[in-house]
Amino acid sequence: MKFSYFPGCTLKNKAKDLDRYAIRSAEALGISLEEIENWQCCGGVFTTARDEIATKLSSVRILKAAKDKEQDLITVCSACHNVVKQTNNAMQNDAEFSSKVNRYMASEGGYDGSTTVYHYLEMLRDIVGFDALREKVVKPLSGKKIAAYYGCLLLRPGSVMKMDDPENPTIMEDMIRAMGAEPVIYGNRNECCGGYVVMESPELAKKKSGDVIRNAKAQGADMIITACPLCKYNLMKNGADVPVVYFTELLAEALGVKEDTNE
Amino acid sequence: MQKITKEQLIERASALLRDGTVNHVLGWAQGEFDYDITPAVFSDESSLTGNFVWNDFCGANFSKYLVSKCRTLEGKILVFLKPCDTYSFNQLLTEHRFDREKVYAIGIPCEGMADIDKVKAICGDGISSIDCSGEKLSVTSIYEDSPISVNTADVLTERCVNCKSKKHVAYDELLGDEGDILDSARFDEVAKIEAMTPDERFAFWQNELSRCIRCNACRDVCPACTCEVCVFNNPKSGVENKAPANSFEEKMFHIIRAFHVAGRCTDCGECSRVCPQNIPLHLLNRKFIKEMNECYGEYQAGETVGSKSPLTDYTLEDLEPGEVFDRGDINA
Amino acid sequence: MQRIGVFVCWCGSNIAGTVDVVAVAEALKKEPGVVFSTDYQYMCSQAGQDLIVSSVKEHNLTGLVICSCSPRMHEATFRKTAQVAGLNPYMVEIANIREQCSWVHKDMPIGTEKAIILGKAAVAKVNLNAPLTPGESPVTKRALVIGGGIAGIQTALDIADAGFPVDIVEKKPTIGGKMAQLDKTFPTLDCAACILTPKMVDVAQHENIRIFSYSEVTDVKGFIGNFDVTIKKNARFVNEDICTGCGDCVTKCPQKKVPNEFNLGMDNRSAIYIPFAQAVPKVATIDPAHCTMLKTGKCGVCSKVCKANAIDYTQKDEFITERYGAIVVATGFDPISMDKFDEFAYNQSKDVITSLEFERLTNAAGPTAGKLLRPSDGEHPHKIVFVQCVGSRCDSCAEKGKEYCSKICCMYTAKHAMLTRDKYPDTEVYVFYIDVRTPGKNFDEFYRRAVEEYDVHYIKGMVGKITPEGKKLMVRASDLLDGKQLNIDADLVVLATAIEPDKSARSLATMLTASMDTNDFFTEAHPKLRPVESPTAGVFLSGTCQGPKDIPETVSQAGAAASKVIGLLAKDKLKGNPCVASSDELMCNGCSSCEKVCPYGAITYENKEFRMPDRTTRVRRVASVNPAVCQGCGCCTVTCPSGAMDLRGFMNEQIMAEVDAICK
Amino acid sequence: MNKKYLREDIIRMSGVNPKKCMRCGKCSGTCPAYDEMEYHPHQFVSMVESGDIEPLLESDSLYRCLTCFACVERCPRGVEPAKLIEAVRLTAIRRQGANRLTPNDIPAMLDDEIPQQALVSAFRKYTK
Amino acid sequence: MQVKEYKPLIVAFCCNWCSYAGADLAGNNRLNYPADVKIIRVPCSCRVNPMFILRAFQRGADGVILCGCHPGDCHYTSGNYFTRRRMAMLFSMLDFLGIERERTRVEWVSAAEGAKFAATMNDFVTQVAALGENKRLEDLRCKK
Repeated sequence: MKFSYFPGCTLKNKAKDLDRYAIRSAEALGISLEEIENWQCCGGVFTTARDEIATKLSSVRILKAAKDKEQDLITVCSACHNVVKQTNNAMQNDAEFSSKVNRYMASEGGYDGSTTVYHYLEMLRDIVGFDALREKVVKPLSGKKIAAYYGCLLLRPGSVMKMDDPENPTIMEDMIRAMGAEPVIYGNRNECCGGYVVMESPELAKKKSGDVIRNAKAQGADMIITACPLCKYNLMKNGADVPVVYFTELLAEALGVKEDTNE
Repeated sequence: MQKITKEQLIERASALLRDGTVNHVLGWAQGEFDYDITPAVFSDESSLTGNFVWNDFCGANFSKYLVSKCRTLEGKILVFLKPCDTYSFNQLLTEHRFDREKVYAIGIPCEGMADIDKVKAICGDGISSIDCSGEKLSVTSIYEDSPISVNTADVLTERCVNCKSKKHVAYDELLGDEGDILDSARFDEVAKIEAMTPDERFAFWQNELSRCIRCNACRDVCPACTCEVCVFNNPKSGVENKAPANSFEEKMFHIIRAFHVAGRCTDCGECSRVCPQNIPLHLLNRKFIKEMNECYGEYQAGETVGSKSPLTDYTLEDLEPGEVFDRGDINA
Repeated sequence: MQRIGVFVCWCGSNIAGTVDVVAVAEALKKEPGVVFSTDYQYMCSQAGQDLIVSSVKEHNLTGLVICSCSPRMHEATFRKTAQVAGLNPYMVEIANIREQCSWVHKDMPIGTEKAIILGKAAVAKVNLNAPLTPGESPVTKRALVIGGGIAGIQTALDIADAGFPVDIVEKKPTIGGKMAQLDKTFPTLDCAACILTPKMVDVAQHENIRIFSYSEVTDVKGFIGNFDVTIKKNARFVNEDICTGCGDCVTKCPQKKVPNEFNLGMDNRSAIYIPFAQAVPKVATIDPAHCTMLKTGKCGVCSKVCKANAIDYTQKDEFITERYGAIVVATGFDPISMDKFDEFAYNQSKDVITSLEFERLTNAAGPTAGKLLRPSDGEHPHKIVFVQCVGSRCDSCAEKGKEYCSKICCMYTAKHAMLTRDKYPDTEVYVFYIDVRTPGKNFDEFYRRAVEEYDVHYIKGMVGKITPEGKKLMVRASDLLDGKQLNIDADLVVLATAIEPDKSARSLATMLTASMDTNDFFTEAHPKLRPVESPTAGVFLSGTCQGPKDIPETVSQAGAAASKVIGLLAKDKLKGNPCVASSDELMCNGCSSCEKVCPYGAITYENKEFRMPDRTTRVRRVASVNPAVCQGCGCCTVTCPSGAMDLRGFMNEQIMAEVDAICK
Repeated sequence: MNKKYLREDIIRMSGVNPKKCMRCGKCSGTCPAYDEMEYHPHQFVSMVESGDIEPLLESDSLYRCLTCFACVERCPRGVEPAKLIEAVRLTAIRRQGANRLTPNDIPAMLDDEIPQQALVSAFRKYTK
Repeated sequence: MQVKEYKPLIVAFCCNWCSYAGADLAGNNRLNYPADVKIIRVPCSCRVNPMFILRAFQRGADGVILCGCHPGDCHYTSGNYFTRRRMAMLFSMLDFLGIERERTRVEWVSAAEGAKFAATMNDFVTQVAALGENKRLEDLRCKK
């Protein structure tokens, strides 16, 4: 099965692990991710202002590239996913916005919002299936107590992201179970790590990330997984004394495809 | 040219007659001319092979005939339904107008029907035969030595140009391929009239409706007009049939008719097809459909059986009649 | 042809001051059908009425037009007059030449001209009037109450006390409803069980009341005075008549791990159970989903221990059909599910509970025997946070919650807070509120006591997030008045959940053709003037099925519904409004359009045989209007495409004639 | 700028109807950046509603919102305060020379690990 | 020769429970409105068939106004909601045919709104009078 794949800027730089383990694991699951050609940055954040058009064009182009290949689109970075999905939603539901966008893009052909966007996790759940995943696991992570950290971008706004119940998500926990480990449910898993505000206010990030780590540990976690490079950065920088890893890395480990990619 | 052939239809109908699945076939029969097709009931194979036709002039929507035929014919009736006909079929079922058990419906694909007036406009009068079997229509005329070739697309009836659906919404059996619901431009003409000034609109309709001869063909063919007694035939209704004496009489007829079918009209276009005066009557129905879609949400009569039409429904937040006027162009 | 008499009233100078009444009488004489026309000073006086009666006799009149004040004033008077004169009362039409003519116009010629036109319209209508007789239907003197909570109990008792037999249908094994689960009641703090259970006993002992517990209504046919209702008695595998309620089976049942719904799953019960000690009827019920005997055929302990031999594993569901004159809906409410509100961590921690769960935790018959202990570890909580408005007052487009105020939460939260502080003074109690709504007798005083005497911390602001951490619940909330964000490490959090109508109400409404609002609360026939009646005649509303209510309101509404039922059942026959719709079967298409717009469910369809001109018969589906149910709005007449449906007293022809007379 | 025009502009840009707010404060009860803010989410809603926007435009609170959408998700009235804050922030930085962040500021903020994503996002949020 | 001042003919359909009572209240309070308005009582605004309105126009009415209970206050709970849809559709059809939209109106008048009734009628009569005689909808044979 083939999908268009959008890695995004950070996955080619500071978060190479997120990227390469995603591709490796997908292959092991029989899915081939075809990276979109000449992609541009998603935009980093989705500007909710309805009159911001130009800043969202690069996301529209990503969506259009997948549509031109008649493929569904898969993203893995939480931020990219949030931006691309929200942009797609605006293209589908905000007629004024989509007509303005299409006027900008007249020369390259329009886009109608028809691309289906999956986050890598959704691909695991909806396309591969967690039962099928369980069967492919060669190194069950038994005995590990893993806390899934969703952050804010994967789940919210719930009406747009539609990934899972924004207050009581289960998608990563189900994945953890499928990999043979025990998920740790903790309240702050969908609270913000501090995000990009770390640039201006490292104290805020410290406090927020600290809350997440403390809560996860208090509930018994000995490892935290995430889908977002910025979350990982904030957690690591702010005193995480348990490992914080990308979920794809853990997946690759369970699927037995981690070692051979060691560089 | 139709993708499915007459022979295929006859073969299937014959088979169903033979094995006793059905006792009658409601189909199209040859009239005086090739383009003059009439609905007919066939009850044996020989009459099928002799008279059954299927070509680019088989516009007639048989749904309405089921109301009377189910009452008068014994046994089960096979009916051929083009995609647009199936909407009327469902709508009549919604209104409990015939017994579904007595009907065997075969959905057939339709490539659009030709308008004989458009053919005549190209080929002139004196058409002696039309061959619909090729890519193009081949029209033989008594005034021309060789047949004239006409592009089907150029002579499609208005309703087929703006075809709303190639998808059947009801059938027991489907012959040929299923199509899709289309994105038609059927409301463009209505919007054009809406854009006129009231005086222009009045003049437009004055011109159109004053040609009405009250022949009642529109009513008689309309699959929504299946009343046991039509109000225009009922002396107690206060609007019983009268010859038109001036401009208002026929306007009243057409407003009342349009209102009576509002929310039930599937936009099959039969009214305009049969109007001998070529009055674009379907525009009145489309005006209601457009208005209801815009004010109360998209609704396609006949899409499902048992649906509630916008006029037998309401919400607490509906627009006031005044707001309906003032809502402006919501499409802008 | 009618013989119409016209009577023009002066109303002293009220009419005669601006309308030339003599000219009006004279002008109307020329109208078709009019054989007599006169004027008089006060037509409504005894002398005026006598004049009408004698004129009817003298001129052999068949119809009357009274040109006078508004029909809303004296239509009934003149109809009686007509009856005295031997005419059908519906052969009278009023031309309103006072309120709608002489009083609003100043100029005599103009007033006179308009009065004549109004008179002509009335004459035109009377020409087409036909005698109307109100339909009569018998009344079955038995009522059905659906739901056995406090609303149903009170309604049933009141009806039964008036001497009419009542059946209560309750889907649970016992009556009592939500009130039976409560601990204390606001604002008096008397114990719910102490005031409810005697009433339950009254119900059980009342000679006019039958209880169908563990039962549900599955079908309703008929109309006011004559509802045929099918009741399904679910098999409880215990013979109700024999069971003594001794409880031996309950004690001995080996399957004891069934979540106890009466305690909202906070403890367990056995597979054979009696919901609570004061249950009515006090008989055991076997839960087939958990009974080993019913599931595997092996066990039979209860049967062995039962001295009364009441256990019957072969019992089947039983269907009973009864006829009732009136139906009272008292289906009550449920707290909404907290699944979509997990920012409050209800699914993450046992120590986040709903208010109803809190009631059980403080109830002496509850899972902790009345000690307030944390469900997670059984420890005493020292810091409790109450959150109000959880799921209430939400935006309609929000995907969770209800748009309305649930009404009772402010008061019961105050009660919970106060009781907690009273019993456990070492406990800190916080209440987060948006508004505290206390309209009701002694309500605000009660709330103020909680604040002032019991030192409950009321904080204006909403809780945004609850994070379980270790043994604590970290509550993040805003304090809007102090402009602070608070972080409280609570031991227990109580959510004042919104309430919603019981889930069974929707299907019941369909059976009853009773209308509901978008929230599935039953709608009233009139929100102000007929608040305990459903628009469907003969169906009455009691308690929270109609909208959120507290106990006193529920009880008073229950009494009101009962009095309406008694009023109905006291009649031997029902006289309807004769101005009802009727369908001309020969013209009816059977298309169901009219049925869709009828707010009363008065229209049904039947397949009727018609004789055709060729002597064959044909069966056709046609509409038929039940005159006992139709209220005469006429909505169906306009929806009917063929014009088969018409409204007596306001027929198409009559209104057209009025239009013609006015526009002539 | 005219006060009324400013208010309308922000409402149009955000697509938020501040009138729907019932003043429950849940947005501020859930906001992770609350303590860093001078004006809190519920104040953004009520101050925009009353047209008192200038103080907001000048406040650093604009740059403390994490756009985590917690307020959007949890608002019982569907008001979406984060969108309103975003509109006010854009109104501020779209003014001449009002960019919050310039490339020159960046080196001081960097460390070896910081992901590109943080830079891109911050630029999006803090500059025109 | 006497030149007759143009007086529009207005037919007002009023529901029995709210608007007819509102008209009575206007009378009780002696609130003037033109005598050109003639009221026909119907049980509910939903009883008014579009045919009645067309018939009035056909017979020479210059304006037709339909008054009912306010939405939510219908004596029959839902009648006026159907009226609202039906009349919205009928009026927009008349407009589509080029008939002056000012000749038709729906107004919700409660039993307490006598003043509103009178004001509405004054306003409507002025509005229709400004249009002049109804020519577009009239059947000349029916006029004597």
